[in-house]
Formats: sequence, C-alpha cells, structure tokens
Amino acid sequence: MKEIKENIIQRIKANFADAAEKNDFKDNRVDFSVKKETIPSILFYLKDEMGFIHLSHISCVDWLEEGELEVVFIVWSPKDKIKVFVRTRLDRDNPVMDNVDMIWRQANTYEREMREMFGVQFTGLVAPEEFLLEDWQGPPPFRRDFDTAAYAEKTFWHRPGREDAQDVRETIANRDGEEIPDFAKKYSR
Amino acid sequence: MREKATTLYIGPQHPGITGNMMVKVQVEGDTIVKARTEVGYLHRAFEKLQERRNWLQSFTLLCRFCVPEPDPVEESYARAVELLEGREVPERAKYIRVLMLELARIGSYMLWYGGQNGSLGLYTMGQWSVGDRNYILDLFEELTGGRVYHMYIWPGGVRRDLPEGFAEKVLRTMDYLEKRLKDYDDLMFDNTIFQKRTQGVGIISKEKAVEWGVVGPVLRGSGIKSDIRIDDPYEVYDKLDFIVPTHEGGDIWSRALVRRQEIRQSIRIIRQVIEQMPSGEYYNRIPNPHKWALPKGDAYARTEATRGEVGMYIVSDGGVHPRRIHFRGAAYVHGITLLEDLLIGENVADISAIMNSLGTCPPEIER
Amino acid sequence: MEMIHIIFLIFLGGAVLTYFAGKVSKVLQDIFFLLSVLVPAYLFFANVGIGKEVTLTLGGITLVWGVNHFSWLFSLIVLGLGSMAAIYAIGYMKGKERKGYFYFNFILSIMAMMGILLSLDLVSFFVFWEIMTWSSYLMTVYNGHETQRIGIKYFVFSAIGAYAMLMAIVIVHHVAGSFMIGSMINFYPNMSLSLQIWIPILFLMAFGVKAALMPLHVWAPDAYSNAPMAYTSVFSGALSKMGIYGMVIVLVTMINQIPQGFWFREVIAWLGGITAVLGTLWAIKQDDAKKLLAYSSVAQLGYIIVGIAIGTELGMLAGLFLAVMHALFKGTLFMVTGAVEKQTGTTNFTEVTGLIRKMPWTFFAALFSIIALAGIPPLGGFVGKWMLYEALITSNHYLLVIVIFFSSTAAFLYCYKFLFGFFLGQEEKEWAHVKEAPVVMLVPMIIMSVLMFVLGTFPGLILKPINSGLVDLGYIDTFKHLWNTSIIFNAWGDHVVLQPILYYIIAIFVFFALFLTWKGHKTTRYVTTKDISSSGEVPAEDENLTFSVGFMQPFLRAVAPAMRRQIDKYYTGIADGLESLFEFMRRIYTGNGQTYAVYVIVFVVVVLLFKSVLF
Amino acid sequence: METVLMDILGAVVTFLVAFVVGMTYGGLSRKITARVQNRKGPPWYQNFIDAFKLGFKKSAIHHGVMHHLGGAFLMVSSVMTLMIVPVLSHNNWFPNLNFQGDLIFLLYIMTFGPLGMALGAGQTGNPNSAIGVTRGLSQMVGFEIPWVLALVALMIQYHTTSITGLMAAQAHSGTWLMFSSPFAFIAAVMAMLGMFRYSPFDIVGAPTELASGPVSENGGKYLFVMMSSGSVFTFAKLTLYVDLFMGGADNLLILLVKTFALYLIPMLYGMTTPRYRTEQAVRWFWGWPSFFGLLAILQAVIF
Amino acid sequence: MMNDKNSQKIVDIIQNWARKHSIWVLAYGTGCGAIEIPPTMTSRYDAERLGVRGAATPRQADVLLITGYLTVKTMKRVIRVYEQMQDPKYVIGFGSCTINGGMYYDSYNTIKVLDKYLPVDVYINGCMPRPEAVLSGFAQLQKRIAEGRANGAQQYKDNLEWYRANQKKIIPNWIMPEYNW
Repeated sequence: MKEIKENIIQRIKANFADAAEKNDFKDNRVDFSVKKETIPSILFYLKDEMGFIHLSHISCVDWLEEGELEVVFIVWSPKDKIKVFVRTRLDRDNPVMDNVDMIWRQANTYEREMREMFGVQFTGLVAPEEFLLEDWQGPPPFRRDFDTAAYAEKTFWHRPGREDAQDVRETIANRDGEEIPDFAKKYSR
Repeated sequence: MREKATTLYIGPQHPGITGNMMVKVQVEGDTIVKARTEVGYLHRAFEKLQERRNWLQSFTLLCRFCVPEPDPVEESYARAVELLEGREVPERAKYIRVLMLELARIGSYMLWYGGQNGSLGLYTMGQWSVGDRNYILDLFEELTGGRVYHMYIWPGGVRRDLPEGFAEKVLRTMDYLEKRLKDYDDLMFDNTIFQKRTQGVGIISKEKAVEWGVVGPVLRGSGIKSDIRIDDPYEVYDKLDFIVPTHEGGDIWSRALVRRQEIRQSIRIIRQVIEQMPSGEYYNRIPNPHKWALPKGDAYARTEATRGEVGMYIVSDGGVHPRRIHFRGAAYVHGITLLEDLLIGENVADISAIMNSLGTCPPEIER
Repeated sequence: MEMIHIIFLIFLGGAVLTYFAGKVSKVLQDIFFLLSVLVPAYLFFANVGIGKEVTLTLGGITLVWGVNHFSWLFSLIVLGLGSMAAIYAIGYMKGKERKGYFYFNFILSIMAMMGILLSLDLVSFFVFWEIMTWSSYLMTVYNGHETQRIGIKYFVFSAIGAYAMLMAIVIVHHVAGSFMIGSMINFYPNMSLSLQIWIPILFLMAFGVKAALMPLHVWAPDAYSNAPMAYTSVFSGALSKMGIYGMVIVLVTMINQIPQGFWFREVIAWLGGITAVLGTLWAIKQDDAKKLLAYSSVAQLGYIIVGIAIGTELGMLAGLFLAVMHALFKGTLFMVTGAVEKQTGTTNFTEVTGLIRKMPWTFFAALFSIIALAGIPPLGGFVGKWMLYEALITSNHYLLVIVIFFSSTAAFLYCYKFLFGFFLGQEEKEWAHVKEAPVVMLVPMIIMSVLMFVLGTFPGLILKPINSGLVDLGYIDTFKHLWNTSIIFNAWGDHVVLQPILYYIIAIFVFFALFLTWKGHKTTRYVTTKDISSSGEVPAEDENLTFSVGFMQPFLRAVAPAMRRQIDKYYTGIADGLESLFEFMRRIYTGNGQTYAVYVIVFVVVVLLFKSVLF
Repeated sequence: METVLMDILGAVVTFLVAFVVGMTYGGLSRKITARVQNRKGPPWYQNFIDAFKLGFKKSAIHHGVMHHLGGAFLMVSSVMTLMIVPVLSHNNWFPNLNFQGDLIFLLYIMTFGPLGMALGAGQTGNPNSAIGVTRGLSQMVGFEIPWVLALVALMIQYHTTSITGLMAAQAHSGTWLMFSSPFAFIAAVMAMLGMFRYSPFDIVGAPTELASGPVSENGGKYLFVMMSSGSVFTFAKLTLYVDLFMGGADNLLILLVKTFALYLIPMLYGMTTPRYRTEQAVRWFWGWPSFFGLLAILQAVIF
Repeated sequence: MMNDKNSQKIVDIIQNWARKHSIWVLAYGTGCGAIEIPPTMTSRYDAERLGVRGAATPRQADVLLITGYLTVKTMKRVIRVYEQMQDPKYVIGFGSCTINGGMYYDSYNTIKVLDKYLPVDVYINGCMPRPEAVLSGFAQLQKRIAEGRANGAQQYKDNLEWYRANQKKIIPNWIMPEYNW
C-alpha cells in the first residue's frame, strides 16, 4: 500500500505544482491541498488518468475563525483501494469555485446542498435554487455564525417545562383525568 | 400558456412514495416525459445540531439519519471517531458489530420486501416480511433495548456485551428466516406477474451506473461487483467467507435478485460470526464525554448499508464539540438526479416500483 | 304542378334567393334560408302522399319522382336533421364570412338528398347524386385553400363511385332498356351471372364511398372534420345515409334474388365490422373532437352496414333504427362540437377543458348523445345496438358479434374522451370567459336529445315507419313479432321491456341523487377543481393538471400490434397509394369544363365499345 | 297501486339483501386476506362499520354536479343489474325485472355505472382520477371480450339470450352449464377476475400508483354510496354467475354457498399476485381467456 | 316518546361507535416515526383488527398521523392535507418531537409544539413509540371518540384565526387556498 501511495503522490506532484500532500494516515488515505483553480483539473486527472472513478463524498467545513470555507472531495479508486482527499480553501466572504458536475454527475446534488447551506457559489451550476429549504430568508444555515438555537427560540413555540425538565406525563394525565400512581410520582422529577 | 403534459404529484402525501419526498412528473398518456424530485421535507439540520453537542451526544442524533437501518451510520461514525482518535477496538466488539450490521441488513431488506411488493400491489408479501422482521427487531431489543434506534455501536466498541443465550436465539431466528425465505421466493420471485412487472423496467446500464456514481445493490444489480465489505474491508469482514452477488440487467428484477441473495449471504455471515466470536473485552472505555476532546484533524469512514455506501466525514478542531459532521447517504446520489433521469420514458405505474428498487431513503438525503 | 315539383322549386329558388339576399341584409338572408329549408319540409310531410308518382319530361327523358314508405323514412332523417341543422346554422354562421356560399350549398345538399330519395329513375338519381357530391364538396372546402387537398380527396373518391354508378346505369339501360329503378330490379334475376355480380359491385362502390365503407372510407374523417360543423351534422348524419339507402336497395331488392347473394352480404357485413373496429380504434387515438367524431361516424356507419348486410328482419330493423339514431346523436355531437368551437375557437381536447359549468346545456346534450352513442340504456342507441346483437346472434354470425362488441365497448373510450376533453377536467382561467352557446344553437340540440331519450323507451315510434318501409321492400310485417311500442324481441322470442326499465332507472337515479343531495346538504360544499388532493402540494398556477395528452394510451399500447400491422401497413399504404393517385387526378381535373366533357364522352364511348368484352 | 307497492317492496328487500351480503363478503374477504397474511384481521362486520362511518361523516365536498351525482349513476348500474338478475330460481322471490331484460341488456346496463362514475371522477379535475378512468375503461374492453365470448357460447348453445331461459335450460337438462360448457365457464371466470378488480386487476385504484384513482376525491357520503354500490354489484354479479353457470339457487342458503365459492376465486387469486400494468392486463384478457371463449363457441357450434 | 335531545344522543352514540371502530389513517409518513407504522399495520400487531386502516387520500381519511417532527416545509403540506380532510377528523401527534421538539428542540427547521398549529387529539409519547404505544394511542383516540371528546376539528374551526396566525408565522410564503367552511 505504501508504494501505491507514494506513486500517487509522485504523479500528482509531477502534474500539479500547488498540491501539498499529507501522508501520515494509518489507513488507505492520501491527502492533497490545492488552490481552488486547480480543483477541476486535478479531479479530472484523478478520474481519467489514475482510476479514481468513484466520488465518495464532497463536504464543506466552515473555518469561521480563519475566514475560510474548506471544500473537501473524497475520491476512491476500486483498483488501488486508496481514497484520496482533495481539499481547497475558499474565501468566506466570496466563496466561488468551479462546478465539477461534469466529472461526476452526482456532484450536482452535493453542490446544490453546499450552495444552499454554506452559500458556496459554483460557476455554471444548473439546478433549481432551492434544495432542502423552502422560502428560506436567513443566512446560509450551516455557517457557524448562524445560531440555530436562537433562531428556533425566536421562531417557534416552545412548550414550557423543558427548561425545568418537568415530566410531561403529569400534564397529559391531568388533562385526561388519569390517576398517576404514587410509585410513579416518585420517579417524576 | 398551459403546458400540454399533465403534472402529477407523486408525494409527499402519496402511498407509493418511499418516505417523505416528492417526485413531480409530467406525463403524456401514462408515459413520463419529465420528472423532478423535490426533497427537504425531512430536513432537520442534524449536522448543525451535532456541532452544538459533544462527541457522544451527537451520537444519539446519528441513528435518526436513516430509520430503516441506523446501524451502518453508527458504525461509520464510531469508526471515523476511532480513526481520528486512534482508539483501538477489542476483537469481540468487532464481531458483535458485524453481527449487528448484518442483522440490520436483513431487517432492512425485509422492509424493502414490503415496500417493493407493496408498490406492485402484492400486499401479502409485505405483511409477511414486515411481520417476520419483528423477530429481528426482537433481537435488537434484547441486545440494545431499542427496536428501531439502537445506539449500540459506539466509539471504542459496543455498548454492552451479548446477553446470555443470545447467540442461540440469533441462530434460531436465522433458521426460521431461511425457512420463510423459501415462501417469499414462491410468492414473489416465482410469480410470473412479478417478473413481467419488473423485468426490463427501470434499467440502469453499467455505463450509466458508473457515470452517476451509483452504489450498493443498485450497482451490483447492474452487473458491477462492488462492495465495501470486500473492497475496503472494515471490522472483521476480511476474515469472513461470503460472496457478493451481482446480476446483469440493471432492471428492478436484477436488483431484487441481488437483495434476495444478499440476505442469504448475511445469514451465512451471521452464522460464521457466532461461530468465530472470541471472548474478552467488548468496550474500550472512552473518557468522560463532557471532557472528551478529539485531536485536530478529519476522518472519513464508510460502511456498506443495504442501500450502498454510507460514509461519515468528521472534522475536529481539537475541542469537545465536533467542528463538522457530514454524512454521506447512500441514496444521496441516486435518489435525486438519477431518479429524475431514470423515470423519463417509464410508465406512471412503475414510478413507485422504481423508487423502491433504488432503495431511496429520503431522511438520509435530507438529514 | 305537383307538390313534389313545388318543393324542389322552393329549394332551388330559395337557394338562389338566399344567396343574393345576403347582399341586401344579413337578417333577410337568415330568414330566407330558414324558410327555404323549413317550408319544403313542412310541405313534404303535410302534403305529399305516399305511393304517388309524378313525372317530368325534360329533353326527351322522363324523370319519375315519387315517395314510398322506405324513402319516406329517409326523408324523415334528411328533412328532420336538415331543419334542425338549419336552425342551428343560423347561430353557428353568425358573424362568419361567406354565409351566402354556405346557405346556398346547404339548401342544395338538402334538395339533392331529397331528390335521391324521391327519384324513381336512374337518371334523376344520378343527377341528384352528383349535385349532392358537388354541394358537399364545396362545403368541405368552405374553410379555404388549406382544405383544398382534403376536398379533392373527397371528390376523387366520389368521382370513382359516381363513374362506377354511371357505368352501371349505362349497362342497366343497355340490357334492361329502361332507366326505371323498378324495372332494373325486376330485370335483375334475368341478367347473366357476370352482370349479376358486376352491377351490384359497381353500385356498391358508389354507395360505399358515401357510407364510408372500409376500403373507401379514407376521405371521410378529413371531409367531416373540415366542413363547417353546422353542415357536418347533416353531412355525417344524413348525407352518409344516402349510401345506406342505396345499399339497402341494392342488397335487399337485387342481391337477395340470386343464390350468390349470401356471399355478397357476408362480405359486406364483414367489411362493415372491420370498418367499425378500425374507425373506433382510430377515433380513440384522435386529439381533435372533429376528427374523433368523424372516425366515430365511420365506425357507426359500420354497425349500420352490418345490420343491413346480414339482411334478416331484425338486422334491417337494427340497421335502420341505428341509422335514425346515428342521425340524431351524431348530428347533436357535431353541433356540440360546433358550439364549443364557436365559443372557444378550438376543438382540440388538449386545449379546451372544464366547460361543464360554462356550457351546462351543451354538456347535457353531449351527455345524452354520448350515452345514446355508447348504446347504454335507457337511451335510444341501446335499442339499435340490442337489435343488432340479437340479429347477429340469431343469424349465426358468432364471430361478427364479437367484432362488433369489441368495437362497441372500445367506443366507451372515445365517448369518455369526448366528454372529458371538452367538459370535464380542470376549469382553467383561459376559458373563464366562455359563455353558453346562443339559444338558437341550443334548441336543436336539446330537441334532439329529448328525441333520443323518447326513442330509448318508445322505439316503436320510429320502428313503425321502418317497418312500413321494410314491408315495401318485401319483408314481412314485424310488428308484435319483433317490436312493440316499447318492447323489442329477438328472433328467439327473448325480449327487453323498455318501459318498466325506464321507470326503475329513473326511480333509482332520483332516489340516490336525492339521497346524495339531501344528506348533510348543509355541510356539503362545492370546491373548485383547483382544490384537489394533489399529494399535499399546492400546484402552481401554470401547472397543467388536466389529463389530456395521450388520453387512452394504455389501451392503445395494448392494441398497438393490431394498429401497427393492420392500419399502418394496409391503411396508410392504401392512403399513400391514393395520394399519388390524387396527384394524377389533379392533372386530369384541369378545372376546364370542356375537358371534363371530353372525359365523359370518352368514358361513355369506351364503355359502349367494350361492353361486350367487359361483361 | 298494489303492484307498484309490491314492486317497490321487492326492490327494497332485494337491495337490502344484496347490500348485507355484499358487505359481509367484503368483510369476510378482509378477514380471510388477513388470515393468509398471518393476521387476526378485522371482524367480519368491519365493512358495515366502515360504510356507516363514511355515511356519518359530517362534511363532504364535491367538484360539481357530475361529481355529485357520480354515485347515483353507479347505483343505477348496480341496482339495475340486481333487479334483472333472478336472485332465486323459483318464483318465491320478488321477480323485480327478471323477465324484462336479457343478457345483452345486462351487459350494457353494467357499463352504465362505470361510465357515470368516470364522468364524476372526470369532473374532479384530479389527474389521478382521469388516469384511473382510462385504465378502468381499457380494462373493461379487455375483460368484456372473453365475457361476451362465453355468453355468446351459452346463447347459441341453448338458443336463448335471457337469463331465465338459460336457467330453465339447466333445470331441464339437469346439469349445470359449468359442466356442459366448461370452456365458457373458464372464460367467464377469467373475465370475472377483471370484473371484481382484485389483484392483479386492481389497476383502477392502485393506491401506490394513482392514490386510489377515480375515488381519490370522494369521501364521506360519496364514498359511502360507492361502497354500497360496490357491495350490491358484487352480489349481483355473483348471483348472475350462479344463475348462468351453476343452475341458480333454490333458497338463500344455497345461493350464499355458491356465490361465496365463486367469490373465493378472485379473492384468493388476488392475494398472491402483484398488479398488472394496464396493457398487460388487457392483453392477458385477450390471450387465454379469449382462447377459451373461442373454444366455447366452437363447442357450442359443433355440439 | 323520546324527545329530540334523547334521540340525538342515541344517534350520537351510534355515530361515535361507528367512527370509533373505523379509523382510516392517512398514508402520510411525515417523519421518521413512519418506520413503526408498517409493523403496526402488519402481522404481529395488526392494527386492522381495531378497524385501523390506511387511506390513500385526505378526502377519505379520518386520522392524520403526524409521525414525528414536522419540518416547516412539511408543515405546509400537512396543513393543506388536514384542511382537505372531511369532518370529523382527528390528529394524532406521534413521538416526542411533536410534543416538545424532542431532540430537535434547537433545530431551525422543525416545529416544536404541534398543537399550536394543528389541533391534536392524542399524543403518543416516545422516540420512537413502539407499535404497542401506537396501538394504545389509537385505543385512546377510540375512547375519546366514543366519549365525544375528540373534537379537535371543532376547536380548529372555532379558533381558526389563532391557528392561522401561528401557521403563517412560520410559513413565510403562504399561497394556500383559504379554509372556508
């Protein structure tokens, strides 16, 4: 496995000067960081030249403190049994990158979700604007500066009793006129 | 100006839909000319919520990712955390995990039996298989305390050891299921009408399967041998003897056959697991969860579920809360865009059957 | 001056006057038009006695006109439907161009049809036949140049038929020495065998074209759907019956006299059966109401032909009863289509939808006609269908009955499609402005609907003249043996008693209708068709929720092999062949009258020269 | 006046018997299905409760007059069928319309309801309903062919088109028609599978495909009337089959035994089969069932 | 002689008895609780013996089963479906998330308290409620129907404005047909 990993790293380094590798993982994993402009070409290369035909995952991580969004592509080669992480960083205020759904069709779905949840704009992405949310008016909700608890507190009704951990059984039993046996009362806080 | 083609809303409130999602199809006659899926009816923002919980608390949310079969998700998460932290897992725990996963696989396929046949109007099959599935849920209940949500496979091993006599019970259940599977075959696979309805419908060719990144039984139903248990073995799958069934054809029928054979393989695996299971520790204890911080870094672990590859990508910034947990649902790729593509040219009558054969599970798409 | 002459004079004069009255006043034109259809109709039924003959000698040829019971029955169809269509046409033509042209040809058509029915000699028969062809051709091309090709198709077919008839007439005159139809019939058994076969075939070619019998039906759907709807109801309802009229005379009075006649009748019956099936299947496929009804007409004429071709008393009764019913319901349906076209501007099912609340009376007429067309009790269509089946079963046509039944059941598909396409489905905003058709158009439709209803329970009203006509043709009296005022029998003595059935149906319907209305009437409410259970979604405004494209696709897919083999190959093969023939014909029909005259002379000379070789 | 009252009484009693028996059969069908599916199942009278519940629904909606009256059209069809079919073979039952219509009439009055119902479904504007209707009508064209073939075979064998005539012929010859013309019986039973709309021919409603198709907009009293009509129709059709092929029945008990035996055929077959697609169903009817129908005609012509 | 009130009472008892024993549940898997519905309906638990049965469309259904959390997007559809149901109609809130948000108490996309938006007749506690709990919920509903206390629909009708205001607060783009009887 080690030779295969070395081989992959060498080929990538030879072709993509800006690829910074990381290879200290115990499992079958190789990691590259590249500039966002390189993403389509490196993915094309991985898929067409090196047999990484399966796109396993695309994820986005919000590094709020560093003002950056990190997009991670995880690809898998059934031949070499190696997974390769390709990551890039985007400016958090203007996260724009190239669309890669012509390389893998399923990337389309991931990109739609990222666009909605993180506000990452993919140039040339053809898909309806809304994906999971409907009529959403707030900021992209998966960014770390969006406080979901506060939003929920503000928007929705909350049943009182949650904060003092009151037993709802009591409320319901009272409404239905049921007797709560004594032994049961002992357990309700 | 109105369009000529008729709009049909298949879902969200529709008996033929697999869960809470919507396929808006436009039909001419009863042939679909355009299809658009809409998801998000089940979006609860798990991953956002998990960022507010600590590493163990976020675990309770995990099993809600995909209700028919929550264990592979737990497994992925547990392994991702272990990978990131470098935590060792006892050998016995690995076997128990495999047992758990395979039981879950059978249970999920039993539910699929119901869905697939219900979509074609063979309700008896659903009644039988979903009824028999309760025996598997009973095993889960005895082992974990929960029928549906187990929260059993967790970082460092499993939550508790097998109870007394559990192995025998499992074997007994497996014997019963094997007997029942024959009945299922008689009712379903030997049925000419079932064959007529499923053969040649919803075809995913090999090239298309690769192009769209299809995984799991759907991919194997298109004739491509691909299974993470073999390709990227985890736990003790490399020590077990089983085969990965594939079928050429790529239609509903092939996918059904693949699933059918996988149940048999799962039963085989379970028998081997019980035979080979070593004694010893089952849990490598984690520290106080409230102070349990993972090292900075990320990890990705994936597991073969009944719908294909489910993966868990976790990112830690070195704190007690996850920086990001991102779940890769198996149906994420074929449940949305591929379905849109696949439905074109098909009959209205087959929408539900095709969806069921893809194993689309909306909650894991929307999370 | 005999009454029949006066009638024809009124027709002719009325036509000319109507044409020129348009230059003076539109209203005057309408009035003239109505008068010149209705007055002769009144005069005919009031003053013309059955059995009377009148003669007119023109240029050495004596034209003999008269009416018997049989032609009286058809006159009833022609003048009845003609009057209704005339009233309807006033409303339909309002605001349209070339009214004079339309009225002129309309009156001429009616006149020609009456002429055909009243002619007792072959010369006037042929002359009126040609006038009918011409006037209907001119109507077919009413809509302008695009329809020219369709018109030519129709005309070529008619011309083939007409020349065949002309040839037969010449031959008959040659061998029988007289132009009288009666003498032709009397002389027929004495002819040579080849003539016995050829003369009916030649006549049947002419009649088959008008009756849209299977290989000759190609023109019908296009011509029916392109003529103005007010005329198409006459075209399909009455004009096609001229073919039936001729066929009855040929089949019954001539062929029945020779032993080979059995085969003739079988072949014609099967042709009729196949016509019915193909017409039905093609009607199901149509997305345009006019086309649908046109193919449906072809199919319905198939039933009628089957009925008269099998030739038993019950078969004749069935065929002629269906002919009357067809005039009623198909006339109404074309009127309905015309009304919808007038109000919405289109007759395409994929565009029009949900008019039921806009045009309730039109819907009512359409509903009754459709129920009658489908042959469902208690409307008149059922009586005809019942008699047809019983006639087929009792005369041992077991397979034909299946063919007919298939066609008749499959007819439900297009029946439903017609009603659904226009009146049911979503109510769309784009048709919100549509109003009910004008009264003058509604009245004829309603009258005819009521007639269909009455005939469904009291078919005796119309079976009586049919019976008299059949007695004239040499059949035995079937009163009380095959029909009563409201009881119909078959040859085995089984019967349907229509009157109590009607009462039961009305009672049950009213009871449950009242139950549905009365029960919880306070909390029952009307909701618009937008508020449907669309799986929880709220459909956007521009979504089309009406199922209109490819309506009967599952069925069509099931019959696709049959459609492909039989229709695509043979039918369009024939049609394609005919297309090239039209091109050839177009070159022949130069439009120059002298050329035509030369053709006719050449034709006659050829026939006369080679008659001994040919026959 | 007396006869009119007797007629009304007869009609009402026959209707009630048909209603009760049809509903019970429906309930029994659910019970038996449940037993096959390893369940306890609802009580046998569950269908009555369901029907009454629907009748007791407080509110209802309709989309227009045709939709409103769809149930009445359906009822005309089912009750008229019931009135035409002799319930018991001897005259100790109300004659209703037994001698006033024949088989051809019956064929047509049976199609009255579906068409009226289809109109009602059409007016709802629900595309599912319209698709369901096209499926139903297509299927009807499918199963009518073997059904008519079988009936024509019977008619030409005994030279009568009336039900009473056929019953008399059976009584006269002493054998049931299902034995003397077995092919006709086979074809008719195969057509019956389609008529009863159990699986695999439940393509009209098909919940997983069309969300119940034509009835998808009907609730409350409208569904109640439809359910009642279905029950009455079930009984009427079964009685018709018994009259035609099993020599009728002398008393109600025998009738129940015979009809239930017949009813088991589509029910049990339906439990073990998925649903056909429409064109497959139509073609199925034009395959073996029609072949048996043709054999029946051949038999009738030759013997 | 019975007076009107007594006869009305008897009619009510019969009606409620029929309603109680025939519960048609709308087939709408709104949340993850839908996973326990198939077992409830099938052989081991067999809800059909209580008269519980699935209905394909809201027009025919009696009970709207809210199987778990409702996201805002689903909420809109659920309201529409509920308003298309015919009186008398009942709502069963299923799982803790319908009662107080459950484990999604801080999610920005799910509602926390169902009875602020729809009138709930019976709540079934648990995450996830077992089939036995579901059956007991149905039994509870039956009890309430028999006693005539399951009048959520009436409550909804009477307080429509209040419910409507709550609904509109969370659903920004309100394009639904108005509920007008």
